Amino acid sequence: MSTAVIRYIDKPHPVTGVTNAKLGTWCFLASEVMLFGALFSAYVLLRTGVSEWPHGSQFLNVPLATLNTLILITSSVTMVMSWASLMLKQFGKYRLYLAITILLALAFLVVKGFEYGHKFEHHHFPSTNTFYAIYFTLTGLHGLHVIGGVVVNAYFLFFGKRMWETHPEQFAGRIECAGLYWHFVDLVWIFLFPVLYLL
Amino acid sequence: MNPASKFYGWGLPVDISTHGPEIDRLIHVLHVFMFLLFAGWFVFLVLALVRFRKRPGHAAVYKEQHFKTPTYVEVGVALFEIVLLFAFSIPLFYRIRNIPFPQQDALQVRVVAEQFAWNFHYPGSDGIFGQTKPSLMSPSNPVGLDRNSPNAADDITTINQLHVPVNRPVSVELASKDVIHSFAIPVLRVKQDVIPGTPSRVWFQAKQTGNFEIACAQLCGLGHYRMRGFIMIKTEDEYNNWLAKMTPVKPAPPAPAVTQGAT
Amino acid sequence: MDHGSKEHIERQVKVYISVFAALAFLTVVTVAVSYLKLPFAAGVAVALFIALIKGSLVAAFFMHLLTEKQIIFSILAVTALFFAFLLLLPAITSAEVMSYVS
Amino acid sequence: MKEHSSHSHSASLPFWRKYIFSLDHKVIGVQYAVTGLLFLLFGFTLIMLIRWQLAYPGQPLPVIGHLFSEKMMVGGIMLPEFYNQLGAMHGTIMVFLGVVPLAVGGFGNYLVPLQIGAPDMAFPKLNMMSYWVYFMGGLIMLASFFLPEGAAQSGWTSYPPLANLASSGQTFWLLGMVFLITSSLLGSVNFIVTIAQLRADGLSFFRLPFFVWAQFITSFLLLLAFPPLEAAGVLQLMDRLAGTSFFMPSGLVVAGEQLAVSGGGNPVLWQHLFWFLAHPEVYVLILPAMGIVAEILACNTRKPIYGYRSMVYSVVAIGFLSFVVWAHHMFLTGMGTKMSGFFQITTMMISVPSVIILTALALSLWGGSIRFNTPMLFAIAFLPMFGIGGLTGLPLGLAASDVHLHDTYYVIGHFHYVVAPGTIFALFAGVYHWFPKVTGRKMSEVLGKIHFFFSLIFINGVFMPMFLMGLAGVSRRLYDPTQYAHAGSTQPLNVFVSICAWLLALAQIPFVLNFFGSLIFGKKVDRNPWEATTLEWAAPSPPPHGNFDEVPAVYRGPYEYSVPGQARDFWPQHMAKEN
Repeated sequence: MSTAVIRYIDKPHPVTGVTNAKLGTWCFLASEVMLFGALFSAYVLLRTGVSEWPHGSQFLNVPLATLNTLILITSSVTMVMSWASLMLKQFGKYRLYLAITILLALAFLVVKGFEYGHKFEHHHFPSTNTFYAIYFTLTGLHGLHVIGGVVVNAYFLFFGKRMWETHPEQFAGRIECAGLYWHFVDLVWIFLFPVLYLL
Repeated sequence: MNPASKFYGWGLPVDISTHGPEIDRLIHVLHVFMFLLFAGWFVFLVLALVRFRKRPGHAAVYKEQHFKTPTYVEVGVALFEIVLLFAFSIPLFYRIRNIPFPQQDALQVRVVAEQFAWNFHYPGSDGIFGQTKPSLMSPSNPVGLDRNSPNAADDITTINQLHVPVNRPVSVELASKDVIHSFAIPVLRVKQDVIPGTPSRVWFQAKQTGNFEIACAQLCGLGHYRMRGFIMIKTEDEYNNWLAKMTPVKPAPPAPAVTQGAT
Repeated sequence: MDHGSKEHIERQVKVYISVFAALAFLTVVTVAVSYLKLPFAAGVAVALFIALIKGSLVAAFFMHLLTEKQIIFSILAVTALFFAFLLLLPAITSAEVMSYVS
Repeated sequence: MKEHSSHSHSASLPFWRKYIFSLDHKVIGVQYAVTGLLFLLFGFTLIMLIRWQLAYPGQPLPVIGHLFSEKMMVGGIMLPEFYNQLGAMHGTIMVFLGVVPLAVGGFGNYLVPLQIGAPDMAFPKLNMMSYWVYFMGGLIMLASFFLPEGAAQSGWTSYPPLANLASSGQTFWLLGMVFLITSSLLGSVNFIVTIAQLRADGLSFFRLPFFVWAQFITSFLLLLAFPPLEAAGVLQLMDRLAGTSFFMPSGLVVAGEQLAVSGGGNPVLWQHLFWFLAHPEVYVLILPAMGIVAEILACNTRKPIYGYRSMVYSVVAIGFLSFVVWAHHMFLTGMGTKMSGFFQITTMMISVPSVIILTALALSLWGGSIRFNTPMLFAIAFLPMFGIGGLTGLPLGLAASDVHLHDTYYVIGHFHYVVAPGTIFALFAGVYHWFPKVTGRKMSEVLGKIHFFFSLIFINGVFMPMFLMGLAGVSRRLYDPTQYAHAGSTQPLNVFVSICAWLLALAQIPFVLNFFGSLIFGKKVDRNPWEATTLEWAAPSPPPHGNFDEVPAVYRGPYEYSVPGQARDFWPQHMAKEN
């Protein structure tokens, strides 16, 4: 049954030059752009629709968010380093970088948790006003994406070895795709940070 | 109370507004166009089906045939659409949206829609609306009029009954208390969504007296189907009499509800 | 296909480190600028401009967009176009408000 | 982790892996199609109940009326709550659980890999997941009927603030939608990658069957238009569950009480986000149908379809333009004249490629040798029916005439002509056409023709009078139209429509009998009963795992019928030499 093989799982397509997984990941990211784009657009619409809008830094903790930005940027670097290590056939280093990425992601979530906790202590909830509503929705949705990234990366960290041994090329492709997703999560934050905290 | 049903039938209801004939003309032109296009096209379809049915001695033609006529028809349709757009619809919609006369010549009325009634608020003889506040809204004061505010003393409110003079422009400001409604008067070719938080405006001028229906055109809840109001188009004298009768002498109890505005 | 070669990757790693430094620097800059209390429009412009640079760096280097294939660009171009359509939405609504006010 | 190895020992897979949690695109396609058909039937049944209330408002529903709970019907008389639930769920189920899963999930899944000569979709596991996520979404929607206050009742459009204030059925609706959207997104990624990467050797983009093109563009629409609705769904969920005010302006007074929300939101925001999806969604409904019709017309006229390239360009143009027409659903929200002008222009622009496709399909008949079998009859009927649907869009797309027709029965007539005798007829055509491929048996022509002629008559009886009612200004979604004088005057039409609707329901019985009967008694056929050219007919009927006996390669365009000098009147894409 040679016909049953799905092509271009590990090798790129000769014309498009990409593997199935990579094309699929980019399509998925395109839809994510539209998801966050719609929310961003909703934010602009709500904000321009009222005369008064609080300055983010009055209500939100800018130093903590700056820290979180740095954490996420660092995790993006470790993610890409983890992929680069795979390309250099250094599986140990790959694991180390991936583990650091996951830890940084968790650190991001912990910091975010502190921020949320602080808000709740002061009785600031999504229902307080439109500013908090959009803040909690956007950061919450972004947080869910971070959690999703942690799950995916943890899966590759703990269950990746066998596939690396049998299908190294396909595995490196998957890490690249996981990386694309992770960088996208970072990219979203890069925009959320100034929009919510600094403007 | 029931408006004479001779105004309504299968198809466009009678039109009694000044801007309505233009809308009707557009609708008629469109339907004639649609009918002609469809009929021509349908004849072609039937012809093709009969002529090219499978039968002994007949075979399909592989070679792609180049037809000129469909291209002309398509270009014609596109041109006609351009005409419709720029000669009819866009300018007409512009006239409908923008009041084509000085604001002060028109009768000003506010409509405050709620589940499931139309409340009408007239500025009274001074022509200026008193203040309204959501906090004052109650069954006896459906628009939340603050009778103590300046200019409010002579304001008139009614429920489900809109009284307007004939042959005079009416400018209606629309607001909603709760959900989205749509203010529709079929005989006046008036329809405008009433969106809470976003006031909107619509105008009309009636050419004929009589009692007609106001409908809600946007699903607004369980009572959507009975959110019926009435527009009473009167002669100028009748209208002035009504106005005089309704105007509170002193800070008066709110206007009596003529129809039951079930909430 | 030299993208997979050892030398290429090792060179890339150096690039990643520089990009990281740039990102960290720009983060500090954007926070610093926010303390300057610029006029609102200028503040928005500067903050979004910096974010755009940072985003481009991430996309170009970490996501390898610099050396990506045509098909990916096509998909992203379509997405960018529709994203622009999405931004029509607030534009329309503010136009509505205008038309009512006037 | 090796998707491709699962096929080689598919024969040894247990039943539940082979037929329930299957990775095979054909099984998943059939699962989608059957679920979609069942939902279509269910959504259709809902409207049959509504038709009683509309024809005979306030009268008890005979025979089955008392079977409903007290919260739905009292003494057989429908309550407005239940009426609104039926209306909202009819729309939702028909669009999101019926037509799209059948057209894209069912036909797309089954046919796209076969037509491009691939063994399966690019991501079989994702494919299975998207079906089960859809299934979950469907279950949530169905479950909402059993909530104490019933299902969603704010229309399929779910406009806030009404939807924000509605009972818990609305929350289920939103959750269900999040599942359905996720499923569609997964599916569309899969389609795009499959079509971009897995085409057989020699199958260039301009040799693709038009159906594949339609699915390709449809996938992009799903991929990029659905996320804004997902965002809107999340925002409405936040409004309902976390007490935010995204769609709630300040100062709301509901039933005499000031609403305890922060306010500051905008109800029109929902409409923008909703229609940003929902207009492209219209094309998601219609493009696969056009694809099916193109396939069947070419096959049964025994000649190439006319203007294949211009059709492809048109379908691409539709894809782009469909993203900039959404606000023509919102002309009466108080939109400025400049903006409405813009959207009227784009709306007229998008009619051009639609007209081109329809014209090309009609011209394809010219010079053919037309076989009038059941799939062909449905496909031919699609043309004038969709034509009426398209033409009646004109008065709605022009803001000035829309002033009178907006939110009336005219709108209902218009989009039902597009979707019911349009898309659903095309889907019926597809079922009759590809049934032999899926089962190895043909459906009965006699029952098929009975099904067709009665459906065609009664469906026009249902929707044609709605234009008159719309012109009369009758609003949509009225529980009791006789409450209004202007709606009451059209009441005889309502009775007529209802009778036609019930007869239409009866006309579906031959289809159901035919469908199940043919599974057992249908005439056995071999792989190419219609003598068609595209690749799916090169595979055995039904195709095994992996689809083809040998990897197909493609040598020519999709519709090489009646080529001069050929012995037979069809020249399949995969045949290297003359046949």
